[in-house]
Amino acid sequence: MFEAVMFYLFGGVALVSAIGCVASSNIVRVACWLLGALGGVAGLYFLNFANLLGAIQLIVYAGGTLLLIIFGIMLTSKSPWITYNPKRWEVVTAVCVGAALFAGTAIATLSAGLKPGEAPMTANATVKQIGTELLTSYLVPFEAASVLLLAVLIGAAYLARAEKR
Amino acid sequence: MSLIAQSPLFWFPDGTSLSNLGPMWALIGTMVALLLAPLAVGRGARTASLIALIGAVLTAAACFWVLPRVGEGGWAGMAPFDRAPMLVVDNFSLFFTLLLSLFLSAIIGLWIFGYYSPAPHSDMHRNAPEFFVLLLASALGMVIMVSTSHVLMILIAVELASLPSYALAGFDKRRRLGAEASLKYVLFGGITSAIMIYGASLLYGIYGTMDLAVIARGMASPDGVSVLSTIATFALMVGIGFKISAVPFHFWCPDVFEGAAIEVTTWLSVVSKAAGLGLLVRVVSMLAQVGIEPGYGYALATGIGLFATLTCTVGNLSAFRQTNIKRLLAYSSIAHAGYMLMAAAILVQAAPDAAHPAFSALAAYLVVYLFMNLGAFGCAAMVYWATGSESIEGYGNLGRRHTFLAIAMTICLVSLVGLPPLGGFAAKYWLLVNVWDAGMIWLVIVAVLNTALSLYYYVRVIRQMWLVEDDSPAISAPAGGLAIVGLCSFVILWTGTLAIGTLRITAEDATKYLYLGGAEPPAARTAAVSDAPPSGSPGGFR
Amino acid sequence: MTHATLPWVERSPDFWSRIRLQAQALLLCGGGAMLVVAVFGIALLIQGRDDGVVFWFSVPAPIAFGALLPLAVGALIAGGLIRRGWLLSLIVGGHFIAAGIVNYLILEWLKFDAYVLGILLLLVFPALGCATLLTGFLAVTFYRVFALILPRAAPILFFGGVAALLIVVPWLHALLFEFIKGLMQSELGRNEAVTFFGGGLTIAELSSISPILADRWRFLAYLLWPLQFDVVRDIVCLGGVLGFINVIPLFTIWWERKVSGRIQSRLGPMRVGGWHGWAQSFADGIKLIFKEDFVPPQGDKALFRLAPYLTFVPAVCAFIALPFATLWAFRALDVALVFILAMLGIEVVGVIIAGWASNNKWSVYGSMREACQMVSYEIPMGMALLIPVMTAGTLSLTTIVDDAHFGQTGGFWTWMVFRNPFCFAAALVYFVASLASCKRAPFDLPESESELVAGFLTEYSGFRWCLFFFAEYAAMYVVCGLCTILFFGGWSSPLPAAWALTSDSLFGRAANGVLFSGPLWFVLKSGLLLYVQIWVRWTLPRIRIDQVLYACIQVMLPLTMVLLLGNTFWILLEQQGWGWFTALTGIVNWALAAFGVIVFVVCLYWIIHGYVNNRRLVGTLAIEHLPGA
Amino acid sequence: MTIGLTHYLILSAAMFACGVMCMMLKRNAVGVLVGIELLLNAANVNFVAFARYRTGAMDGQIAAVFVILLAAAEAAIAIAIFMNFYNNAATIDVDRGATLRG
Repeated sequence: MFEAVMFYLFGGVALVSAIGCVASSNIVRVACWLLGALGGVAGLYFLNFANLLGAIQLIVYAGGTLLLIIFGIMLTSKSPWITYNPKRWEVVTAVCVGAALFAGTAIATLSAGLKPGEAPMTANATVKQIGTELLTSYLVPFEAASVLLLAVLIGAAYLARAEKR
Repeated sequence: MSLIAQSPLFWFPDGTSLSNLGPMWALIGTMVALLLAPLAVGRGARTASLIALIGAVLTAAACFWVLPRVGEGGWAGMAPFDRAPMLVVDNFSLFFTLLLSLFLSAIIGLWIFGYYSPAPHSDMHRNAPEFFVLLLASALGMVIMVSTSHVLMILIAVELASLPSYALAGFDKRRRLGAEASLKYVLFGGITSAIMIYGASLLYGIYGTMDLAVIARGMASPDGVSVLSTIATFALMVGIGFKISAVPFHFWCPDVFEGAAIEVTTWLSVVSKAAGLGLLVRVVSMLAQVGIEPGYGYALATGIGLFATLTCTVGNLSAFRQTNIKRLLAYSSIAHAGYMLMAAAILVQAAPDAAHPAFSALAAYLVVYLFMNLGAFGCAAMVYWATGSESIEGYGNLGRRHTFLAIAMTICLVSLVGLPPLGGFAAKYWLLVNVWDAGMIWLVIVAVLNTALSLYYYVRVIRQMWLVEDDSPAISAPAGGLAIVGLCSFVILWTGTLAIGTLRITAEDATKYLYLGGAEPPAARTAAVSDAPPSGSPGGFR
Repeated sequence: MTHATLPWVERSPDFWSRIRLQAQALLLCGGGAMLVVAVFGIALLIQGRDDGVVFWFSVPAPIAFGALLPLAVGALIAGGLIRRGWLLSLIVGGHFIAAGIVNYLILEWLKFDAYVLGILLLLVFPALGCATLLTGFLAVTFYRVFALILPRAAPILFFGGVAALLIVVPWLHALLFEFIKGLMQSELGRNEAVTFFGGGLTIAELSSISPILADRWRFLAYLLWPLQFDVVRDIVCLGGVLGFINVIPLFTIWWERKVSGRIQSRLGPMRVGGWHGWAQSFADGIKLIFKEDFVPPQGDKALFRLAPYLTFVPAVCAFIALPFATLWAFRALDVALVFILAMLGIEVVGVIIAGWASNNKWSVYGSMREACQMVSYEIPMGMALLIPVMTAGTLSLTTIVDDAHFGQTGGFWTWMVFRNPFCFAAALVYFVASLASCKRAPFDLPESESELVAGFLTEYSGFRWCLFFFAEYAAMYVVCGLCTILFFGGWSSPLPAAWALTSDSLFGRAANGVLFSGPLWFVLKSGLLLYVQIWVRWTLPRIRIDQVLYACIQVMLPLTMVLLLGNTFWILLEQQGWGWFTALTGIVNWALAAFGVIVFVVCLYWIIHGYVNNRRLVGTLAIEHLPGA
Repeated sequence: MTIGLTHYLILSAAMFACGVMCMMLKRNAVGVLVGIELLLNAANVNFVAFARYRTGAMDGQIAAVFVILLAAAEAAIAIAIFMNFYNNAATIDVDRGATLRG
């Protein structure tokens, strides 16, 4: 019961914010809506026994990536209003494609008849469990990701660095 | 080491596993050296290029060093405890790694010759350490792409190959074209990789694992395939299609090729496709090996075949009206991706045993394609260094202005068409024979028609070089660059004539033992595994 | 400002005495009526249960009254006896009808005992109302006496109340909620969920635990009954958190102004409220609420309105995971540390949006600086916090303090800051980084008044401005609290917990709760760190933005990396259990602890010395005849 | 009222559709990036829900951690590239990036 309420609350926040992202024409507002979507999804993580993931979502996604996006918006706009109102045919096309995608995926999901597994998760994944997994089974992806981050750090720092002309 | 081993919650790979990853260590070590060298000896471009070149050569050497350790019919992997291997080192992956590292050396060579050419230095030359780190990072991503069978690793590898490439495409910060190319590249890449990740999440949910071998077994089981899993597979293929620039995920390709610096373009034109195809072949062959349901297999084969048809036809038709040589070669590379996709199409219906001739046909095609493209782009690069022009007009009467360059370019272009007696013909012939044998005759017809189509635009360049009167002055080219394109032309001629057999044997060797998830780990690994405690045992860590 | 805008200035004393008389009459009548009802309730209690009477009083009577009232008023208006009151009567009548329906639902749906409801309706609420109204009557009547007493008593009442709350509320919490939790876990509570919100105890079961609850005092069972639901506990705790967040800025702003005044050889606020201007923040708050609510016409109005909440809400949310004592946490998350850091990170989004939506050049500069600064300083801050986390091996804030093996309850020398040199350095690094992350001086670039005209706050006024300050001071408290928990022993006292009284009596537990651990210690330590933040702000000059970023990326980041690595090796060596290293650890531990004590004592000496010898303000501006000077 | 796997999958499908629509309707490159983030979040909801209901193992959560990491990396490089493009072309309108044609 509690879970249902929370699911509809967080899911609703995430979905409404996602629709807000689509519907708003001002890019700063799009970023604000994205914050709502990220928060809603983080709530869903907390609901799904993924506490650490929810906290990571908030700290990395909402506190880091989103900040970066807002930063990018501010640095790349000379006038404060970077709005774009799509033309009518664009809206119609996009809504049709979106509806088709949603309907397709939803129907496919329903028809696939995915049953819950034999041992669904019933308790919170502790930090220790996730850390252990990361340093054992997922050690290789962990290290590969660290190389990825290094490369991205260098690439982004180089590209964004002000050139002395 | 003993300190770490005392904590049972840590898994530390044994020495054998670690040494099997020699090529990757070489690449990572070179990256670190490149980053640390400026602290010691300053941000010199020469030092950086030297380090990078040594690293690339070491990577190639490491492949030869690892090869005997993998052994007959074996594979080695990075598999903690009893889990699925995250990285797989087999003949197939070593073959691709070797190709990549050789090509990497050639690219670094091109960079060096560009640095010493009379053309003005760009950002790429002024910021050599960053450039090479990004180049090596994308190389590492591609190496991982061809040596993994785990969906999560595939995602990370594709991103590791892509993200530095985005930065490389716009590396010259003062060129608007480069900035625009990287913008388009990052947007297309981001969208396709997001779709790919979504597909991966669905696959994980449906089959309960991210190990491709288990997913393949799941697909082979009764009722293993549903509409949802088809969507998921397709979404995963979108990301790979982006890497090999298959139509309709090819939009980035011409723009990026035109906008990026020519060294970067050459790099992307070959290795991005090679790594993508390597990944695709591994995925597809895993599906094939467990005996996928015939109807579904047929549908999948037809689907990939249709993509191949679309890709080579669109690529060839679009190439007709190009005036920029890089753009023309970009469309040519799209068309070639189409031909190579045909090999993937027949692999779905392959025999259960891994040594299907289509593997070796594809491997041989890739080898030849690598040299053809390197030669063609190398010639274009040298013309660009000398004249500053990338348009086909600039090739007027190249035969007089620099005969050697024109000959090499002609050989490469004719080989790209696929005419005998060059390597391009041999490779294409072998590929098409396999397609014919697999019973997909319509694909052969498509390929032949497309070859005829493609003749037109390649010949346009050749005509420009030899038959058009142009009184531009003679040009000079660096000797090293000429050596590279000369070598490429020689290899193309050689593989098309005397060395057809060698090419074939090499390719067959390379693809004979492919890790398909079914094999047991080699004895050495099993022993190492049994020593390690099982995962999740109650730990004494603090 | 003319007299026309302040009409009451022109009123005659006559008018005011008339108003006072009317107020007295109203309060007295209301209080009397309530008294009558309460007496009726007492009679009912003495006479015994009568469900019928209660039912009639609580359901049909209010509904009928609510329906008749508008009719009666309508009739009076139609008859020309009164002119207005139609709308008011509708509203009041609606309330009565709603009350009747709610009573019905309570009786039928929650299966409450009509008798108990009657006691509540006829005794408890009227008695409370009667007390309030009669107090009001007394206050109006003897207002001259109150005006004399209140300014002197109020600060004592206020601070004493806060301190008492911090002792009493945990106690109530511990006694009541733990009692109910015990019941829930016993045989009694093993039922299916009894209501929408879950819960396993019914009224009957609650009544059965004690003869007192079974009979006449059964309404106590009804008071206990809601405590079994987590929702109720959460609401109570949330109320506590919100109240605390309201108190912090009010107190800290006043404190900051006093401290800054003393540092600058002046007095600071002295007038409002009497004792050292203690009520200055209240007065400021009231002033701010009545200020003009300005929204820049060219800005993004919706985002401008949203931004203060985007800043305030995460600051409140950070308190969700911040424990004040072992059991005194809204949610004892296992990822509490990451959660709090995330909340501090999200707070910045509000600041950036505020600067952006103001459509003001200086505001955008301020918010850009904020973004730069936050994103940069989060890294050394997070890495410095990782060091105690590594040493303790957990992200849960309660465990870091309370764990038997690696916790910090064994006296001040076991506090994390004295564990090893790396932790000691990490505490300092963390403190500096936390200053930056709260945009406190010397890192207050986003709102630097002299260059950016208050930065992102330029266009804000009134209540929204107020919210930013609430958020800032709440965030200051949170970072100080984190520092306290991770480095300075959290809620444990400097004395080892092993010395605590073994007695399980109420007195023993109370003494242990106050002396050896408890929220009081936590608030005290955090307050001390808060004071250091204020001290630093009024001592150091503001540095430039490039210096800020240089300090982060080129100094603090490498430093934290070195510390992290060093701490790793220290822990690994400790795990080896080598004798010489254990001895070294002990020596380092004691040396650091001794150093800490010396620093503390020296500071204390300075304070006392200054207080004794330097009470008078110096210089030509000193005004010695002001009260309190 | 029991919440099951299907609820999460439908939600994620809806977020996926929203992300695709967002990418189609925005001309600002950052808008497209926001669409990508929505897609990745949809994928993450899938991962976490599958991990809870279907596999009961930690794999899904770990995959989600990696996806968050990939998203951050991609956003970092994308924003740098946008800024680079802006420095050259004074816009990040995707339609203005039409110098390369053919």
